Amino acid sequence: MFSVLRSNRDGRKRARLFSGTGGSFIRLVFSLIITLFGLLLVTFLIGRVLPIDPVLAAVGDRAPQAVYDRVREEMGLNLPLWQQFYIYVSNILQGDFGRSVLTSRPVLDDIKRVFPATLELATVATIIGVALGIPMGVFAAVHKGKWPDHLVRIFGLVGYSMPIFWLGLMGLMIFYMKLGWVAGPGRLDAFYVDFIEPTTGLMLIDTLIEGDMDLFWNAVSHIILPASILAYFSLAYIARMTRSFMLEQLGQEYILTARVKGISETRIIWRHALGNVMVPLVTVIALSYANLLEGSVLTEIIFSWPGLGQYITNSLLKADMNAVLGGTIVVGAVFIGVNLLSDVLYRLLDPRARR
Amino acid sequence: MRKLIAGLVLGTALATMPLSANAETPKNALVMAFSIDDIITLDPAEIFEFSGAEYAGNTYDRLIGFDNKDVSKIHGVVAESWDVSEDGKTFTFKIRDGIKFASGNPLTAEDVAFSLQRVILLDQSPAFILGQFGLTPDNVMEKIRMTDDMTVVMELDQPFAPTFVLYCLTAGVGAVVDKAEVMAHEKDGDLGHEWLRTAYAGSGPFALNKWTAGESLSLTANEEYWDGVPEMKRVIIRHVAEAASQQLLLEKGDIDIARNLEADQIASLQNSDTIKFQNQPKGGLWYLGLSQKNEYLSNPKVREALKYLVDYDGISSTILAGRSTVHQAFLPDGFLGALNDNPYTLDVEKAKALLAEAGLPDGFNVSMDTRNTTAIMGMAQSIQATWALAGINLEIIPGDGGQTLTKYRARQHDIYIGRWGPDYQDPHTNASTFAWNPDNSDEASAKPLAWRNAWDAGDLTAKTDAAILERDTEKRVAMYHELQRDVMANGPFVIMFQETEIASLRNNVHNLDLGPSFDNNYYRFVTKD
Amino acid sequence: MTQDLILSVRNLHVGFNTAKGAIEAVRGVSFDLGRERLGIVGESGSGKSQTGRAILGLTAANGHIRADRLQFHDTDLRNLSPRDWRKVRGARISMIMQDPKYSLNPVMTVGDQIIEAYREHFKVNNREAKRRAIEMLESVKIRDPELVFKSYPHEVSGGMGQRVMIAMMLIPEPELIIADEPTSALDVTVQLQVMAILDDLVRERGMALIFISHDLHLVSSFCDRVLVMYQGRVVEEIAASNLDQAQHPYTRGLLNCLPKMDGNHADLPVLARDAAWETQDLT
Amino acid sequence: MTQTTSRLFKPGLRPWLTSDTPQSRFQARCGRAWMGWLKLAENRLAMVGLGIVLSLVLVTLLAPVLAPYDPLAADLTKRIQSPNAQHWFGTDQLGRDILSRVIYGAQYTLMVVALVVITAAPVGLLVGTIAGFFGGWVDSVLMRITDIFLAFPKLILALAFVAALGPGLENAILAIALTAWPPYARIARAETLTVRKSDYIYAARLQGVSNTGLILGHITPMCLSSLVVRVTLDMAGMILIAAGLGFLGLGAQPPMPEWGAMVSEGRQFLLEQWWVSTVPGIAIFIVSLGFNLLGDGLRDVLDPRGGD
Amino acid sequence: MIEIENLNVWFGENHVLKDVSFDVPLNGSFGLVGESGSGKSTVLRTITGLVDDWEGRITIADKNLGPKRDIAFYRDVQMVFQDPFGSLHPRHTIDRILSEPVDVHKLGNSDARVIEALKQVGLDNSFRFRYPHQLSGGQRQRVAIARALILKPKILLLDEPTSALDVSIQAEVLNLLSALRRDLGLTYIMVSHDLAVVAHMCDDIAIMNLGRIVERATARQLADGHLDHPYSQQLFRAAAGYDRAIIDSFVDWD
Repeated sequence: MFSVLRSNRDGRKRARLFSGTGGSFIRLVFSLIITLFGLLLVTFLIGRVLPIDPVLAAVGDRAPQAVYDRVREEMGLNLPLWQQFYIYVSNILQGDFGRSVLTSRPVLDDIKRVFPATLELATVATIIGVALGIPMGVFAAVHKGKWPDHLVRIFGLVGYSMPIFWLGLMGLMIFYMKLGWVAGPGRLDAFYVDFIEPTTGLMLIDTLIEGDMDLFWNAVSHIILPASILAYFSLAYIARMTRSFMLEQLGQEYILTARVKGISETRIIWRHALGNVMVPLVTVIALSYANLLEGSVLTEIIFSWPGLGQYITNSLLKADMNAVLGGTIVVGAVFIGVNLLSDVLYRLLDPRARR
Repeated sequence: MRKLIAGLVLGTALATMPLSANAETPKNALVMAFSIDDIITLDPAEIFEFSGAEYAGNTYDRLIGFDNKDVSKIHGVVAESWDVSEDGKTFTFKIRDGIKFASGNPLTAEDVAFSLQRVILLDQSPAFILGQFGLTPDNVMEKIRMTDDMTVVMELDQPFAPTFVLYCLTAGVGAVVDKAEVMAHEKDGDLGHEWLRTAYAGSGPFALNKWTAGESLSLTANEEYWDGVPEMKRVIIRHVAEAASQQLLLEKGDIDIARNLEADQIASLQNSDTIKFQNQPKGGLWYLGLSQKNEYLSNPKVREALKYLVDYDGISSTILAGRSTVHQAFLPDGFLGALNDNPYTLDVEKAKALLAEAGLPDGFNVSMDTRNTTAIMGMAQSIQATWALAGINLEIIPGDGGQTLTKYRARQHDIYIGRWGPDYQDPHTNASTFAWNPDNSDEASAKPLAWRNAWDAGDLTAKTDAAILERDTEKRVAMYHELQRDVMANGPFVIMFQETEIASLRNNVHNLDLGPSFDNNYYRFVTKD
Repeated sequence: MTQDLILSVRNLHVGFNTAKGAIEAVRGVSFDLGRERLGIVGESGSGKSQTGRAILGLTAANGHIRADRLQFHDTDLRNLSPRDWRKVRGARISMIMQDPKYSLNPVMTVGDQIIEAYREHFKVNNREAKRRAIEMLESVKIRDPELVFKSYPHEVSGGMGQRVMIAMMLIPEPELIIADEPTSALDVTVQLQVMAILDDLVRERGMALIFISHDLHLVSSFCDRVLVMYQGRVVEEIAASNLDQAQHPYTRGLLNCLPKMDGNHADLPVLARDAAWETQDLT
Repeated sequence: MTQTTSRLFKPGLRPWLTSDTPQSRFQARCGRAWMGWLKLAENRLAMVGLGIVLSLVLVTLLAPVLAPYDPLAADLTKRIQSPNAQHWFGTDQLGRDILSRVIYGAQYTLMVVALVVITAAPVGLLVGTIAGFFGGWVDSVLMRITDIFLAFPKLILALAFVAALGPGLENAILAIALTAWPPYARIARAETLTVRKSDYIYAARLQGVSNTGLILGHITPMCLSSLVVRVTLDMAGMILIAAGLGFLGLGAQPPMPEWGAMVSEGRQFLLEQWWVSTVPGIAIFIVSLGFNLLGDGLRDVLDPRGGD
Repeated sequence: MIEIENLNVWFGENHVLKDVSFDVPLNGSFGLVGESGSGKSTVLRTITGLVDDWEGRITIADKNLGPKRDIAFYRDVQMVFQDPFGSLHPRHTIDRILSEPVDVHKLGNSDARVIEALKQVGLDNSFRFRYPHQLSGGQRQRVAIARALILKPKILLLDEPTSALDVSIQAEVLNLLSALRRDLGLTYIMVSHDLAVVAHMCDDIAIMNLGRIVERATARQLADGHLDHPYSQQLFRAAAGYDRAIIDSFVDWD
């Protein structure tokens, strides 16, 4: 009988290489790069299989064949696919996202213009959603099974179940047209469109920088309706998740501990339970924020909001592939960034996740 | 927590407070909602889009113009007068004195020659309009030249009908750019093209203030305009894609003019006491293109039957209410030689008989590529319904503009429902696409609509070529009449309607000047109470 | 031992409405408590924990309490308003829960949680509260109280966590402590150390203690008096020192079925349950 | 008669269902389902939801009987009539009866829901459980792919897909499925991670159960409940995305009476002739609400933790 | 039957088992005692192949174990877990739980085997189609034992099999385990934190602390309190119950 001594020391060393803080950071960056690259590749391929002629977008329907052929060559569409992709990726690595066919400008400039619009809308919507959603969720959880719970549930479900374009148009008709509480489509009254030189691109901040309170309030009155309508959706989601997290936390032992200590129910709910609810909730909020940051195409169309969603959609429908690729990379990066941010927040809120 | 409550209170306050200021646009500014996301360039040598052309029409002066009320009245704009040589091949233009560019530079013959040469040299989409006269990048420098400070000469390769030449010069390619300004921005010998795509160098009644693609376009009045300073000091055009949003803005008074309201919206606003409408027949034609590659559609009896299967009056009075008139010839009303008789009406029995003659008494299946706009979808669905009466099963394939067009140009459609807009005001513009197809092979270099529908136009091609050389206007008219009748009877086109543009205006807005083409809608005469 | 009566319970019933119908977890429990250490022993489901919770009015929302008498000093614990309960809980009656891993709030520092317990009942400023908290941490024999004060619950061991729990529950100086299986999540030596700390503190401050456990052995060595519960009822009440003379077959069965370190591998005596135990009154 | 059947039914079936000592696998399964049903039945809102969903199925099946008119019959002389005795919900821009179109449209809504569920859910489940179970590079690769799809703007991905395949309801459904699976993969993976380390999986492994057996027989059932709940809750979203694609003209093809397309077509009349767009909008709303209520109820039954 | 020599185990950076060696004869019963974190459960997990990073020698029935356990290994070695609530699949009926190993090993005749296994652990046939949640803790642990037995293994690894049970139930389960060893000639390794339980069940005992075996003793030695290592002595004293005087002498071992 022979006896084999098993040794796995090498494997252990390998494992150690990736186990440290540095290792996990490298892994994170690596996976980010892979994700972005994959995003790029998929988008690129989509662009090539799309049955829309990108040359047509550039030259128009009535251009003579000679012009068409020349532009096609200029756009590099006669090269093999891999070569086009290679050129595209190496350009991006040099910070060149190419030029949009539709706007005749560098894609990066376009994105710098449209992204703040989306960012502003998504941020305001998320703020409203969080400010209302969390208290509603808490309220529902505390009164589980009673009418306030049902009320919040129904309110949330209505938000979940409403076609946004219908809600948007109805909202405009009621609050803008009939009641006149808010301003109409657009980020500012049409007349003001070129009054503001974009510094940050965020209308609410730019108007304040210019110190023009009239314009600021104008911007507020324009953003409030689309943001509220978007917020309704994230609110419904946040309230619902808050409720279920809250119920979970309220059943925990430490809540009993707090009650034993004689602490008021208000403090137990808002300090003890909510403190713990915020931990998983951060991820939920981040996710809904990230989704809003992709740009809500339909809301943007209805409210003439020149945002990222509309930009990418239009570009896609007109086969403006540089713009679509650039926009997608931005959306992907934002998505990943927001997830990272939620990770950081998670660590801040949950001492157990800290090192 | 306290912050949260504060936020809540603020949120509620904001949500309920009437924030919107009293909606009223300033008296000396014109605010307009318009679907302008088709603008991809501001260089007049490249512009070939509807709203882009409208921009150029308001910001650049052209060599020649015509009267919006009566297209046959041609007059000089930048050209004060012109002479045509005996052999009809040389045009001499006398340039108007006293025109100034926005840069302050005076407009001279040098700018005019440069502008025309530039169109040919840049060779962008609209360049063919001048190219028809035998101008190429190689010969243009000698064929178009200035003879003195105020005179430009243009030599043609054939004795074209003068009206043809002059109408071509009323198009966007006739716009005069500021040579000094443009050349100051030249890069790599591009004649300033890259720069001018997003900038301005003209002398028109308005100057570009700012263009934000897909968002807004704003213009300021040229305070030194030679032909009368506009009353509107600013014109702001906001891109509003959704027609319902345009309507809301207009009703609310946040804009003065809405340009893209749909027929039903207009109908619902007919009784409004704050809004009025201005109609202008346009050159655009709605038509069905029937691919001759399709075995059923290549049958002349079938083509004829289909022409009896459209509810012309129904559509034009409902889906396109006020936005079209029935028109079945390929030259729109208002064009030289346009034919205005409309022989076809909805006649299911006749169509059935024709189908039976064609050996298809039970109809057939066919598909139609349809752009997904309200108007086109509406028409398509009505056509679908009437064709079904004759047993023809029409499948609608909806798609975005880019998509349907790509298919159409690649001759992969059965039927394409589309709109054709003339490029310039001469009848040749439509004749050369509906009735002209020198090479019907897939590899052809010229791809007019006849080619797209794989229709061998036969001797019509030669007849079309002959018509532009006919210098006797009356004879020329007769030639076009014949071409139109021929295409109407045999062509692969079911031409249905001529477009009418309707602008919706607030009551206090007057004198918007809408022309027959998309590049002669002028803002310069607009006044507001 | 029961010279001054602190708590008097008569005929306590605790019931729950569940999806499967009504359940009576506690069925007519009665006892009196002075300044002593009373053990409540029973197997899982015997109603021992529910008895402890009922005294603090912490029965779950779907439950209801009924008792002929539930008197804490001069306070009738039946039908107290939430406001009045808050004056009783923590300040006068407190409870130590089973597992510090779950019963401490994971996102608040240990110090904050102790301070919170103190300041809820004493109007003192933060600095004073902190001083008291550190003092309290010292008195539960935590070596580096400043460090533990700033720690989060997951950063301290199970034994340490339970000491924190004791400090937190004792800081407002309640008169009665209910310890519900306070050591069953701990290793045996740590368990004894924690109990020693609790023992010392309760003695020093003259508090009464109800010690709830499933471990008959442990309870009898720790408490003065033991209540043995079975199926929601008290089947035997006995002085801890007399445990070996327990009369009730259930108590005897429980004692017998414990494995012993006597090197004997023979089968253990098995508890033979008698349906009569569930209804029989305590004699 | 009902009385007799119910009397027959009650003593016969109920004890059989609620028996603590079932005699066969079938009885055990039925008993379990019965308990779940009882719990669901307690939730009145969930019952409303179930009622709506069942009505949808019923309307789909009975459309030809229920609809008063041919949903495709256009008549330009009758266009955009307000609700009246002949046309309860009015007529649309081509003079078609809106009630009939809404009734016939139910089947497309049902189709969207059913097809997305049978495509996206299994894919997500498989990817998630495999990634979570094997961990290591398998997990990395699968999760990167999932991330790519998650990071993609959803509507854009769907749009691109529809644009590539051509507009139409089937392609729209495929596109929605394509964007819907990554969250399911995430959920299944998270669930797998918590389950993977549990003793019963370890125990099964010690019985010699293969990896495939573990994933399919042991892990999948544990992921199923949270997935079912999530899918039910998502159904409303799917209907709305399908409607959104319809709004952009890339969903159902005319003259198909798909609700989203109907809302979209009618939106230009929304300000004056509200019913054209609002009636199908309400239909979408009610059905979404039904699925949401049902999903909420199922969550309580299947997923006692209530969390996500 | 079981020989373990110089077993070392790492969890990442943590060296959790240090030179653990012991052997168990055929039909023997070996106990591992220690507090949480002593590494006692890790020994069992390493034997069953759940731990990757180990070195040393494990020999079972004269066969050296390599990195992977083949399916035949599980015919010989089975395990009973601590928590009967966690070790039974909540969505499977008892029938499925018991018949699965029969099916996996293609033993056939699963109905008879399931009924027999249930009988062996003292459960009647009425339990067969219930779900785990319909059973009490003791009944569940019996099912878990039946599952371990259904493959007729030679070795049973017991990971705190009674620590989650009430003492009266514990007695029943311990009696059952003793009887099974006697009747089926099984070999046991039992892990527990309870000195009394191990002393009752096992012939040989090892006391573990911080990944090491600090002392080996027989059941007799344990009963007499003949322990040398101060750690084992402390453990022994603690097991005697609460005695205020002794506690102050306790030392922290970590």
